[in-house]
Amino acid sequence: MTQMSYVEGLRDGIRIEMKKDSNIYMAGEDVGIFGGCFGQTAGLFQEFGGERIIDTPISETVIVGHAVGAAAAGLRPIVEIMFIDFIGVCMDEILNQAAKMRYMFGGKAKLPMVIRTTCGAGVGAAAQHSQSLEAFLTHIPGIKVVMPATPADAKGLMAAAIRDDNPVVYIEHKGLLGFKGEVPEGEYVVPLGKADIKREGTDVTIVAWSAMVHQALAAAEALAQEGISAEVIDPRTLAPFDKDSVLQSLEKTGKLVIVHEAVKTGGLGGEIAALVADEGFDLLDAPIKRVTAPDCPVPFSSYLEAHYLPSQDKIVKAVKEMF
Amino acid sequence: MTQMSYVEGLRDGIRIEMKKDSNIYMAGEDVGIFGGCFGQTAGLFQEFGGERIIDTPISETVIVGHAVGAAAAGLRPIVEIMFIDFIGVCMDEILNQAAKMRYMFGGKAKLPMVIRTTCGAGVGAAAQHSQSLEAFLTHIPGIKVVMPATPADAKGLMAAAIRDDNPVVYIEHKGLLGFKGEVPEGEYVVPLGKADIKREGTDVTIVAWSAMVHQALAAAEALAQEGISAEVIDPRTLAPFDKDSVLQSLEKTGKLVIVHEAVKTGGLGGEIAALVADEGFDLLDAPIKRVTAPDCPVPFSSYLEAHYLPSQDKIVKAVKEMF
Amino acid sequence: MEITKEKLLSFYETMLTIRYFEEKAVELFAAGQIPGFVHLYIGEEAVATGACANLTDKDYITSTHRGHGHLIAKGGKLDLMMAELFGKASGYCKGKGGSMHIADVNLGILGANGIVGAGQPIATGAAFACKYKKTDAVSVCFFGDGASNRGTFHESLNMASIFKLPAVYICENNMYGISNNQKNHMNINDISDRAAAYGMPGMTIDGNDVIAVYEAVKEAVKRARKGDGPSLIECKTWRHRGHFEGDPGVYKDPKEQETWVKKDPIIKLEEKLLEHKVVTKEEIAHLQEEAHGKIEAAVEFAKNSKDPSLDELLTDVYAG
Amino acid sequence: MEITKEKLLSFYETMLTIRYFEEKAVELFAAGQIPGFVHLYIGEEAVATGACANLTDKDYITSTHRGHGHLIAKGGKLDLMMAELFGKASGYCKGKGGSMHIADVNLGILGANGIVGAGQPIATGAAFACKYKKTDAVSVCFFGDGASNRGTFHESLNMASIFKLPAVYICENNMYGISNNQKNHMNINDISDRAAAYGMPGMTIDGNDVIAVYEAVKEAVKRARKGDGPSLIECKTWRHRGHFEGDPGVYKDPKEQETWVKKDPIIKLEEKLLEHKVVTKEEIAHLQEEAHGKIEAAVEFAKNSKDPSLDELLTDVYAG
Ligand SMILES: Cc1ncc(C[n+]2csc(CCOP(=O)(O)OP(=O)(O)O)c2C)c(N)n1
Ligand SMILES: Cc1ncc(C[n+]2csc(CCOP(=O)(O)OP(=O)(O)O)c2C)c(N)n1
Ligand SMILES: [Mg+2]
Ligand SMILES: [Mg+2]
Repeated sequence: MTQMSYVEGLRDGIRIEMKKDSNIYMAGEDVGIFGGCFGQTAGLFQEFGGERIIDTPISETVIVGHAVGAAAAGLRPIVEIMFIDFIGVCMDEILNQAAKMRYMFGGKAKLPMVIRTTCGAGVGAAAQHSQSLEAFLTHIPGIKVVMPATPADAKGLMAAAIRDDNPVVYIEHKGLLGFKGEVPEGEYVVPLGKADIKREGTDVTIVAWSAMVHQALAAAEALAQEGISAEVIDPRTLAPFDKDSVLQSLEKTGKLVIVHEAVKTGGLGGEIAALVADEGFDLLDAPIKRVTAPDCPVPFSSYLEAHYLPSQDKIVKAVKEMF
Repeated sequence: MTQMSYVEGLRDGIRIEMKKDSNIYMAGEDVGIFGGCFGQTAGLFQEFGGERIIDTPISETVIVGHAVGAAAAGLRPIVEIMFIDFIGVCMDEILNQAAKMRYMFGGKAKLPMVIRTTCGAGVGAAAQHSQSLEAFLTHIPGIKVVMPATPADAKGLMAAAIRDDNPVVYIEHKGLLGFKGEVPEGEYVVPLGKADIKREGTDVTIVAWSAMVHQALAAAEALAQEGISAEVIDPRTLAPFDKDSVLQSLEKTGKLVIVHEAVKTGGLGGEIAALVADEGFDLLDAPIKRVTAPDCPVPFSSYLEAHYLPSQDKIVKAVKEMF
Repeated sequence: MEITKEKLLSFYETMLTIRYFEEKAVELFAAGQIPGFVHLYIGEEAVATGACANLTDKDYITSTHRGHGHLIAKGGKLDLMMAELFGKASGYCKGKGGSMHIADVNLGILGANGIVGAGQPIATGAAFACKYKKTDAVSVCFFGDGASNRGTFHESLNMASIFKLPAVYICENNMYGISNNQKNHMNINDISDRAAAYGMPGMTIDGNDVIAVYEAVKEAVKRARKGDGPSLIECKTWRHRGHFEGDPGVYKDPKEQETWVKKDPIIKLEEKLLEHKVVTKEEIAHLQEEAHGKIEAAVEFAKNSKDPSLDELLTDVYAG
Repeated sequence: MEITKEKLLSFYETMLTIRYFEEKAVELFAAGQIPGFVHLYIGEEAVATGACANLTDKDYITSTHRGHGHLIAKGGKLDLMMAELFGKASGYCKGKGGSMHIADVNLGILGANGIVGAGQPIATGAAFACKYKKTDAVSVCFFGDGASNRGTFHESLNMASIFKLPAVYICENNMYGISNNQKNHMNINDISDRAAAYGMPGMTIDGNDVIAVYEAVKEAVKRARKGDGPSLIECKTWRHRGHFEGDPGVYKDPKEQETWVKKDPIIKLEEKLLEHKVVTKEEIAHLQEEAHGKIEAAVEFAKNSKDPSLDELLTDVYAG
C-alpha cells in the first residue's frame, strides 16, 4: 500500500498495463506533452513516446470511431474524450458501432477499447463542462461503464477496463482527481461489475457513486451521530450493475436512498429504484428516495452551483425523513 | 371526425400549422419529392414548395444544429432525423445546444423547433434502424419529447409540438404509420404533458406509449376475459411526464406494469417506477413490473426480433403474476 | 493492357457473381423471402471488383448499407452471405445482422454498416492498426457521394493524413444520396477535390471501368503500403435500381438512367474481353452459367438453414 | 487607406477595450474572483474588431470559448459581460452562463460556446433565417484552427454553400488547438484551402492587421448580402497567453511567441495611426485612459451586483 491521489491511481493503472502489452496505446486531445486537461496523462508521453501516447485533432467522432476500427483490427486503444459533456459528438460511434458491432457480427468481433472521460460539476465550468451523463451509457447494451470514487478503485478499475475485451467507458470525476488514499502497489485489478461496501450499516442503504460516495460517507458519519446507521454502497461499475449487493443490503436495512450527481429524471437512480421496486419490493419498508441534481443545466454561478449539487446535508435530510 | 391513418394525422398537423405561419419550414433528408423514407411528408413539397420543404445533405449534425440557429433567429424549423437510431450523430446539438441555450443565456433565447424522427422495431431493419431511444432524450432537461400512439394524437401532438416555444422531439413509430383511427378535422391540438387514459380499469395500471399502447390494449382485452380489469395509460408526452395520472390510477388499482419497446436497463420505465416507488409507495400492493425489450441490440432475424419485442402475451403474463 | 488474362477473367467472374447475387436478392425480396432494407449494387460492380483485386485477406475494408458487392469482391462467402440475408443461423452473423451488417473480420471485412459515413472512422482505425503494428497491410474505405457530406468524412480523412495512415478512401459517386442529386447536396462536381483539404492526393475516375478502378487503386495501395499515406479516389458510377428495393426512383431522369444503363460495367468489360479476344462468347456463356450456379447453391444453402435458436437473442452482447 | 479616420479610431478603441477587458480578466482570475475556465483573446483583437465593423445589430455572429473579443466588437455591453464573468444576477445570462456562454440575442450575438465547433451549425442556421426571411442580414461564424477539424465545419460549410446562405466563416488560426500545433493537427498550411471542398471562395489574410480583416470581411459580407453565398476567411494570428488562464503554454516555442508578440495587432495599428497622423501620442494616451475607465466601471458594476437568487436555479429551463 502506498498513498496516492486518484489521478495518480488511474495513471498507475494505465502505466502498468501499457508496459505489459504493446498493443495498448492512448489517443486523445492534448494527452501528449500537455499531459491532459487536468494532468491525468502527465509523464506518459515521456515514458511511452509519441507512438503510443498520441495527440489527436479536435475530432471526437473519429477519435472514438477510429478506436472501434483499431480494436477490431487487434489493438487495445484507450481514447480520451476530454469532458463527458462532449459525448454527443461521438455518440453514434459509441451507440451504433462500439456497442453493437459484436452482436451485429454474430459474435465475430472483439472490441477491447477504453474511453476515458471526466464528469462532474463544482468548478464553475457551467452547463457544457460539468455534466454527469453516465445514464446515456448505461442504456446502451454492449458497453460497460465504470466510475471510480477512490484512488484504489481508480487504479484497479482502470486495469480491469483495459483488460476487458469490451468497450468500457471509464469516467473520472474532476473533483476527485486530487483526492488521496491508500492504493495497492504493483498490479492491482478491481473486477468489473462488483460493488464495494464503502461503509457498513444496518438502518438505511445509501447507494452512491463517483464523487457522491464521499458525500454519502460524510452523511453516514453525521447520521451516526444521530443514531442512524447507514450502509454506503458504491457500485463502482454501473454497467453491468451489481444489483445483488443492493438487495442484500436491503435485507438488513429495508430503506433505500440513491444519490447521484446527474439530473434526476432519467438518471441511473431511476433504474436502481425500479430494480428494487420489482425484485426487492418485499424488502422495502419505506419509499425509495433519490438525492440528485435537479432537472436543469448546471449553472455557472458558484452560488447556484453549490445548491445544484447533491450534498451531505441533502442526503442527511432525505434519510431522516424516512425515520 | 374523419378516418385517417397515423401518418395522415401527423401530416395534417404539419400542414395546418404550416399554412398559418410562414415561419415554419421543414428540412431533412429526402423530405421533398421523395416524400420521406416512409412517405410521411408526401405531398408537402408539392403544396409548400422547395423553399419550405427542403432536402438536405446527409448531415444530421448541421440539420439539427442549423435548426438551433434558425430558431434562435426567429424561425420555427421542423427537422427530420430519418431514424432515431441516428440521433447520436446530432446528440451534441440536442444535448448542449438546443436543450441548454435558453438556460445558459439566462432566458434570453427562445427555440421553437421540432425534431421529427421514427423509432421502433418489427420490420427486420436490424440493430441500427430499429431502436427506441426516447430515454436519452428524457434525461435532457430543456427539451420535450412526444410519442403518439394513435392518428388523433399524432395530429394533435404535432400541432402542439410546432406551437411550443421549446425544442420538441416528436417520435413516430414506423410500425404505426399505417394505423387507422378517428381524427378531428381542422385545427386540433393535444396539449403537451397530458396523459390519456386509453382504457379504464380498476385492478391494474398499465403504462405504455407509442406502439406498446396497442399491445397493452390487446393485453387488457385478454385480461378482461379472465376477469382482470386493466387501466391503460398512455402518457403521450414523455417529457414533461404526467405523473399525476399514473398516481391517480394507482389509487384505484395498487398495481403497476410499465411497458416500453426500449431496452430495459435505463429505459424510461425505470424513471416511472422510481417516481412511483417514492411518491406512490403507499399506493402499491405489489412489485412494479416492467415489460420491455431485453438488454441487447435489435436482432435482424424476424424470428428473434419477434421474441425481442414486448408483446400482448408478455404483458398478460406479467399482469397475471401479480394476482 | 498490362493486366493478365487471368486477372481480367477474375474481374469478370467477380462482377457477374455480384450482379447475379443482387438480381437474386431482387427476386427474393419481391417474393417476401428477405425482410428489412435491401440496397443493391447493380451497376456499381466495377468499383468493388477493381478495388479489392488489389487486396489480400490481411487488408481491411469497411463497407456500407450497399455492401454485397464489397463483400463478394473481398472474398466473402456467398452461402454465408445469402443465409444472412435470410436471417438464418448459418449466416455470417448468425442471422443477427442481416444485409446491412454482414462482416467477416477474418477476411478483413469490418462490416457493412447501416449508418451512412460510419465506416470512415472505422477504416481509419484499421489503417491506424496496420501502421501501428508495422505490417504493410492497408485499409480501404468504401462510401457514397452522400456519405462524403458527413462530418465523419472530414474527421477521418484529416486524421489519416496527419498520421500518414495506409488508407484508401473510395467514394462511389452514384450521384444520389437516396433521392438527392449530387447537384443539390454539394456545390462541386468532383468529390476528389476534397482531398486537397487534407493535403492528400485525390483523383476522379470512371467507376464503370473496372480496369481504371483497378489501376487507380493499385497506385493508392502501393503508396499506402510504402508509408506515404492515404488517398481519395472518386469513382463516378450509377445505381440501376432504386435506393432500396421498393423505391421506384421517380426522382431520376429516365434519360439519364438510360444513358447510364448503357454504360453497364459488365457489358463494358465483356466487350473489351471479346474485342481483345480474352474470351469467346461460349466461354462467357459458360462463366455466366457457373456464376448462376454459385448463387443458386447459396440460395439452396440459405433456404435449408435454420433460424437462430432463441437463446441466441442474448448472446454476443458482450465478449468473454 | 480608404478608411475614414473615424473608423480607424473606432477600431483602435474597440481593440483597446478588448485588450483591457482581457487583462482585467487575467487579474481577476488570478485573484480568484472569477471561477471556471477563462480563455483570453489577447493578441487576436484585430480579427473580431475588423470583422464586426462590417455588421449591424441585425446581423448575427456565433462565438467560441474564447469569446470576449467577439462580443465586445459586436456591441456587447461591458458591464453585463463583466457581471456575467462574476456569475452575478445582473450579468448577461443572470450568472447562469459565465464566460463561455455570454450572449445577447437582441444584438445578434448567438452566444459564446463551450463546445468547439458548435457555433458553425448555429451560424449556418442563422444565415438560413436571414435568407428565408429575405432580409439582407448576414451571419458571421468565428472559430479556431482546431475547430476547423470538427465534422461540424464540414457539414456547415457544405450546407451553406448549397443553399447559398449569407454566411461568413472566419477561422481564427492562432496555430494551436490547446497544445496541438497546426502542423500536427492538419496536413495543410492554409485552412482557407478547405473552401474549395465546398465550392466557395476562401482566402487567407494577416489576422493581426485589423484593416486587412476589415477589408476582406467587407467583401465577403457584401457578397453574402447580395445573395451570392458564403465565404471562408482564414486570419492568421496568435494568442499571447495560455489556452486558458493557468496554462503556462510549455508547448510553445518561446522564440515564436516573441516574434508574434512583436506583431501585436494593437501596436501595429497604433504605429499606423501615428504614422498617418490620424492621432497624436496624447490622444492615444487619452483613449487608453478612457478604455481603462470603462473596464473599471464594468468591474465596479459587477462587484456591486448580487448573486442570482436561489429560485433562478430552476427558471429558464423551458420557455412559456
Ligand atoms: C447517418 C445516416 N443518415 C441517414 C441514413 C439514411 N440513408 C441510408 S442510405 C442513404 C443514402 C446514402 O447515399 P450515398 O452515401 O450516396 O450512398 P448510396 O446509397 O448512393 O450508395 C441515407 C440517407 C443513414 N442510414 N445514416
Ligand atoms: C467538442 C469539443 N472538444 C474539445 C473541447 C476542449 N477544448 C476547448 S478549447 C479547445 C481548443 C480549441 O482550439 P481552436 O479551435 O483552435 O480555438 P482556440 O482555443 O485556439 O481559440 C479544446 C480542445 C471542447 N470544448 N469541445
Ligand atoms: Mg450515392
Ligand atoms: Mg486555435
